[in-house]
Amino acid sequence: MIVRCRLFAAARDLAGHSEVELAMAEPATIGDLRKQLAAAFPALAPLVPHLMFAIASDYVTDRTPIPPEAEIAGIPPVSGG
Amino acid sequence: MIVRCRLFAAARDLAGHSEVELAMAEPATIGDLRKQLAAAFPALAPLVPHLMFAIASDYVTDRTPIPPEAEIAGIPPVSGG
Amino acid sequence: MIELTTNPIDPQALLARVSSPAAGAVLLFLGTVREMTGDRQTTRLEYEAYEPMAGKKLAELVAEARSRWPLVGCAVMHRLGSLELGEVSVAVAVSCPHRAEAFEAGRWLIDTIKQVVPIWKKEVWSDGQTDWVHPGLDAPRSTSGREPH
Amino acid sequence: MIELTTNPIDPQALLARVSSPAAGAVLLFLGTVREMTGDRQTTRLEYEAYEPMAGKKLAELVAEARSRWPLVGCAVMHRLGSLELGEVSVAVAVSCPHRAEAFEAGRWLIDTIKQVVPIWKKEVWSDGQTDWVHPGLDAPRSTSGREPH
Repeated sequence: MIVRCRLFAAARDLAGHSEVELAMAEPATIGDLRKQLAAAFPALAPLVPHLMFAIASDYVTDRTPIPPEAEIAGIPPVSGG
Repeated sequence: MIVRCRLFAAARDLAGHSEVELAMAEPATIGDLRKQLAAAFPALAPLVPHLMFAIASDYVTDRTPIPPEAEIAGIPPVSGG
Repeated sequence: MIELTTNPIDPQALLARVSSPAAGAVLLFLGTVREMTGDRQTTRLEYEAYEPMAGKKLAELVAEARSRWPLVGCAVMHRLGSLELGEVSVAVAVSCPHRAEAFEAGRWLIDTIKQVVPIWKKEVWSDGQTDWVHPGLDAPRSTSGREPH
Repeated sequence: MIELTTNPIDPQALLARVSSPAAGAVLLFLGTVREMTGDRQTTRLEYEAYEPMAGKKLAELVAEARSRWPLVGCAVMHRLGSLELGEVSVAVAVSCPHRAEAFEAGRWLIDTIKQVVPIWKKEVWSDGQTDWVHPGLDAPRSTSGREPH
């Protein structure tokens, strides 16, 4: 399946895209996405272990399965305030 | 000597005066003033143990001597804020 | 900025006073006139101060706060006289490089102001009774019986 | 009142929103753009958010604060876009019957906002370098070298 993941801040700048698309084998988890992101975007790789992920605006873990058409975001450590 | 003491809030209302004058034997301490205030103003007596005293805008203790012409205030428990 | 005033307190004036590019955190605390205390209803509060001493003590507390925390700005105002429901009785504003210091300094200032500054409030209840508030005394001192004033 | 905005934040609007005769204490926290970080000078900050999630998380935090403390009013605003020195980046206002609750709730809200809400700031230093701020990463990520922008 095609998985789309939004990226922000340094993650976006390092990947060079605010949204990336990855072709993933099903079933896939967020942990699988993390691995493929690092492989597909070497400049992003050092930051990937520090990303949190969200599906539909809720934080999820590496064990969370990725549903079809999921609204996924890769969230580097936040610094609002 | 004549000792003047300002009173505030419930202390003033109970004494009926915003400033009272007491004739005191010298040397006198704040503790002596406390005793004489209770004796001279029976309605104030129940509040007198709870008064703090200040001389020239600084808190003092019962052992503090009263200097001549001192600017003394009897301060019931405060409730600003 | 330390002020005792019978005029309404403008929080914006305190914020303007403490704002600075040297600060990353501004904390403003306002004490306001609350309507209900348990099941008793307040109509208004009347504040009085021993003004020279209150001003001196406030200045001492601000100086102590400045010695304990890296305050960029600090402003304290206390209202005197008659206050309607919802009005601001006391305002404390501090600014600091970081927020932990701002919270600590602001909390210490308002707590200590309430303990040591010679200011008193009188509750004017909706039934017309009035009570000076003197914390630690067993019963409120009703000083005017049931006469509204 | 929860708002993400590219317009300047007006603290008075938050105070008006939380003021109430049911409250005896109002606490306002402002995060502001500080000029110096150690010996580095900031020219401005740029904030970006994952807006749908940031709005949802802010709403969840306000709901949790309301469940933990007796909040009368609660308002949170976060600025996005480019901010000059001294400008307000975040504002949290709470009102409560008593001050202890107001300080606790206000502190918890700003601390938790800074931990979980997907908003990021980029330092634009006076030498033209820029760094996304990502707490916990060893080194700041310089993403634009020395080109001012």
